[in-house]
Amino acid sequence: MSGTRRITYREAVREALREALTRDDRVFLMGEDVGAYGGAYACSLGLLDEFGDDRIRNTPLAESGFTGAGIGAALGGMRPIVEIMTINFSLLALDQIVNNAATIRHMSGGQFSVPLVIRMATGAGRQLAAQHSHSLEGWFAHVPGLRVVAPATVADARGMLWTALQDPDPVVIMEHATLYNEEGDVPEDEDLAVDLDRAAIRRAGDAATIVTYSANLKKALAATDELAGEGIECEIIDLRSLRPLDDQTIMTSIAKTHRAVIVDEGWRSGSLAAEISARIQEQAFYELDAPVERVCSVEVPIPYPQHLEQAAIPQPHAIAAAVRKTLRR
Amino acid sequence: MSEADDRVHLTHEHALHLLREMTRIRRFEEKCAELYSGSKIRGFLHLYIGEEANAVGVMQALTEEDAVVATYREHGHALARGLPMNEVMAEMFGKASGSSGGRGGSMHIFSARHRFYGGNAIVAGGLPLAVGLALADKMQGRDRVTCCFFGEGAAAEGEFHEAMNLAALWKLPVLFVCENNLYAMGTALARSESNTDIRAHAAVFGMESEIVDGMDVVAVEAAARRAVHAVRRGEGPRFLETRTYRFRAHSMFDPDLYRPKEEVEEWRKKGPIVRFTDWILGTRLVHPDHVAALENEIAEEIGAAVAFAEEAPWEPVEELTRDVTTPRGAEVTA
Amino acid sequence: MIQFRMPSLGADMDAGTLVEWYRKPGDQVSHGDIIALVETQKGAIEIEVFNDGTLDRIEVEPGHKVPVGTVLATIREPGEAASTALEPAAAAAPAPEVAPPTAPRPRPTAAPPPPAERVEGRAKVTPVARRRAAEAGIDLAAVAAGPDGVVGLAEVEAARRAAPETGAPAAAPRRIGIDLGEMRKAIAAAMSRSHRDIPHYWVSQTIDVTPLFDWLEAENARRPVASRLLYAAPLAKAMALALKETPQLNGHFVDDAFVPAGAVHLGVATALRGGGLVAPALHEVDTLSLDAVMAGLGDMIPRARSGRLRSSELTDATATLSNLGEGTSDAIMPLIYPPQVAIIGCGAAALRPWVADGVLAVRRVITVTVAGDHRVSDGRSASRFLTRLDALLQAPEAL
Amino acid sequence: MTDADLMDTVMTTFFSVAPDLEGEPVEPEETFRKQFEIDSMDFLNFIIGLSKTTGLEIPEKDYPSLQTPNGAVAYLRARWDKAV
Repeated sequence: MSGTRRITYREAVREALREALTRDDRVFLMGEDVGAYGGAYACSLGLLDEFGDDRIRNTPLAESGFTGAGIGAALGGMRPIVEIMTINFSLLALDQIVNNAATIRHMSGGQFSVPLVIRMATGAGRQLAAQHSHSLEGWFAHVPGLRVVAPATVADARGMLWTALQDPDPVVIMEHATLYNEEGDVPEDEDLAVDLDRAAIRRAGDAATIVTYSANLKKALAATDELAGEGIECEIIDLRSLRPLDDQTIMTSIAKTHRAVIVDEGWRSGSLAAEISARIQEQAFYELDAPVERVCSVEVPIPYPQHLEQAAIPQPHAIAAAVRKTLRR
Repeated sequence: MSEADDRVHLTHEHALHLLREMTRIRRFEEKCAELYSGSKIRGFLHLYIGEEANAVGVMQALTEEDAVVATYREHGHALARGLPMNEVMAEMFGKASGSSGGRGGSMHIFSARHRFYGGNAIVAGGLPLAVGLALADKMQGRDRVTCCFFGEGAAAEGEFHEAMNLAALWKLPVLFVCENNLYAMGTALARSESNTDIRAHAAVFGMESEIVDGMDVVAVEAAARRAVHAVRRGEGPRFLETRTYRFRAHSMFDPDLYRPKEEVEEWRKKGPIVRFTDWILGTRLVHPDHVAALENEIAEEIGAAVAFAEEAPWEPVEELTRDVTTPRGAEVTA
Repeated sequence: MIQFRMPSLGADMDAGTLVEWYRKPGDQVSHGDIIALVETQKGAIEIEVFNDGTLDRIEVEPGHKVPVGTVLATIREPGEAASTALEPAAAAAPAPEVAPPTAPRPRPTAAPPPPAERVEGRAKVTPVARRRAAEAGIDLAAVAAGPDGVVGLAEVEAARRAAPETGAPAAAPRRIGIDLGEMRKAIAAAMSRSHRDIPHYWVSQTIDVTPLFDWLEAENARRPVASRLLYAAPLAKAMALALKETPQLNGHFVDDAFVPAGAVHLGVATALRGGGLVAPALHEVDTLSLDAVMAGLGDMIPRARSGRLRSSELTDATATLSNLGEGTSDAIMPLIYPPQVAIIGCGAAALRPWVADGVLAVRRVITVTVAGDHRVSDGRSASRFLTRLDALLQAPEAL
Repeated sequence: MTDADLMDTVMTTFFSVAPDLEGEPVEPEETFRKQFEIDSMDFLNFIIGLSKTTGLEIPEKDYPSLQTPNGAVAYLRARWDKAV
């Protein structure tokens, strides 16, 4: 490894887009205001001038229409990257994502693949209230035929896009909106591709396993700093891939720690956290020394006032408390 | 392409071809209805009987390079597009030798080698796909047309408007074919659309359009040739509304309570096969012996297709999760 | 990636139970490090690693019995990427210290714990605690619950540590690491095989060890207690030197061929109290000083008794010494431990009438018997070995 | 130091070199070798341990006096008295 450099998550996404557009002329970016505006989160700022409006393709406000067009273009030999402004808006495109992108390979008996990448911003924390702040990643992770990934680090944001574009099947990339301004190190290496098949252990420890993804990784790390002061060393697993889930890494860790805390910004009922908890029970029941704990969002549409919004979503102190609970302290 | 391609050359061979294609679809579906009653075919079965002239007419205007996106009522389109009847019948049975390996059934017939992109059972769900296929062609500078079939019920869906807008906005090579059979399942057009002139939707997006008698195969072919030709010239998308009627109920489960028997009878008299047969016999373009011979050939083909489907293997249940995602290391199909 | 497998620790071993990992994924390991404890028919064996690298992934968790050859863990070679994609940040985090594996067990003094608190007729026992208790033969009813009324792993482990002292009824009445019944089965299997497969011959010679004993007495008189020598030390050293010069007796018979050994790793047959026998190897005895041989024996034999041997000590022996020195038996006709090709048995060192220089005298003598493998050597080799051994024992100061 | 204290010293030392025997009944007049099946290595370690705990140098020629628990106690008592 030839050293690292420090950039923001947003710059990492932009660099990854630029790299993809440069390396493969079948790649194009399509979405609302990705052109002159530069993207709702400024991820594509400047790319219009570099690549032109054919490949930085601004769309009308028609999520289902342009997402479906992305699927069709993928079937037609292109490698489209569809940007959906927020996960809440993606619900308007769910028909195309669930009924077409995820099914065509199967319905056609394997004759057609859909090599499409869909990026969308998710999550709360910016006081954007109840139609711009939700964490519905679990819904997408429910659907066979899709691959769902969530880069939690700047390096993953930089590396995952290219890996996703190499996938012959549709990949949904979940970018938590609070991460775009985060700074982090990325390797100087030319090949930045990230392994999407395996979860990453972001911190090693043996007291308890914290399973999380996306922006909550940062909160989990803050919680473990607090716990380390009490002599509690936790292991943190960053899922990276929400579908498929890397069961092996989770179960191996639990065989060591015997305790699990799952941190998920989705609502508890029917959540990804529920799925992981069920798998732990199925695959590692005899390793458990405490009930599995979950730290999820409170079951309320995300409210506007900051104090209420923060109270609705996972926080480090709640994560630390859940860990202590598994340790019976 | 020359202007001459716009016109239908109704030679003896072509007339016989059109009749054969429509009759193949008709007899195939009649057999399907019988097999459905005998439990060989299950699930939903949406018959195209009465509407054969639309698929057959439009397909005459397309080349092998062009793409077709169809709906769940697509047996006729698949056969007219050239998919082997054996594979289509095996797909109806759900057998491994079916055109989609049996995974799709009646509503999801696909064929990569015929650029036949299904078989879409979400009303209007296929329109954005067609837009994307055309976008890929345009971005890669390929001279191809994507033809998208749907019913008039789709005009009430948001995706219809989104896709029409995108295609017009980006001047994409799409031919939208609205097969207006007057009923969205059991809802008459006037009960679902504030403006029953479907073609008016195309005008909103500045898209050229044409209405054609969907019970007249020659008229459909001629209109399709004009539209495809314009699309191929780079004039952007075209919209073709074919006025047609399905003789059978919406699906096998439908008691057909929503329309008067007299109306059905009235349309049956205008049926595309009977009408075309009368005409080509009357003009002596085709001899009655040819028609009889054609019926025999088709009966044989259908008999063989049923036998093929009967004998085709079931996919082993161990293969259940195949084709959900691409196996690692496999090539991308596109 | 190197696969670290359940080793075969002898001809008679077909499976082992992983008892404890001394290292965890991410830890650096070097050639010779002891990284795990495995329970076998010969007791608990400390398993060494033969590569340098980083422990990558543990495949077999403690408590599982697996066949020889099963991958126990994977070891990343230096420079190889982690399979679990450990991030730089995580890799750089200081790894918690591992408790030294040989630390003596604490001697609990606590009174027997109160029984587990029952909640609605059923104790709250965590799944892993229930599993561990079953494995250790601990009765959960006798395990004290924590302050929250739950029996977890911590409570079961505490009970397990306390069990031998408190005589808890369900605790297995056996010594740590050794199951003598199992060991007897292992010995039976190995010796049956030896007796069936190896065409043995035996050659004996009685050797005057009076000079050795005289020298030892004088030597020990001037040595402090802690550095005194036992008779076994010069005997082992002399055997090793003689074996070095008789390569046909030193090595292994594997796959229908004899593989002579470069070094002399002398297996030292060690009787266990209550029955049982194990013959761990003292490495390169021919190159060690007498003090080093003595120190090696002093370290190894108590470990053999307590069932804490290392894997290489069980597999490396190139020939075995079986010494009855402290009893009263005159001679032993031993059976070879496969795949070795020789074993040397020594009877008790006893005072006997002896003719030296034509004169009858009372001397301390031992009868040494070599059992050899006819597929590899003949009585002549054994005879040459015994002659050389005799000569070496006459000049103990030179050893 | 009473004989009971000395016996405690002797047996604690003995069991520290043969921990697997701890808890077994002790016959004060029987030799260590016979009742505990120890060998010369164990015995040497016992002498080394005794030397360490008591600070006494124990020559090899005295070993026969230390063969039984009572013998060891008497030996230590004699050496102790001499030292005082």
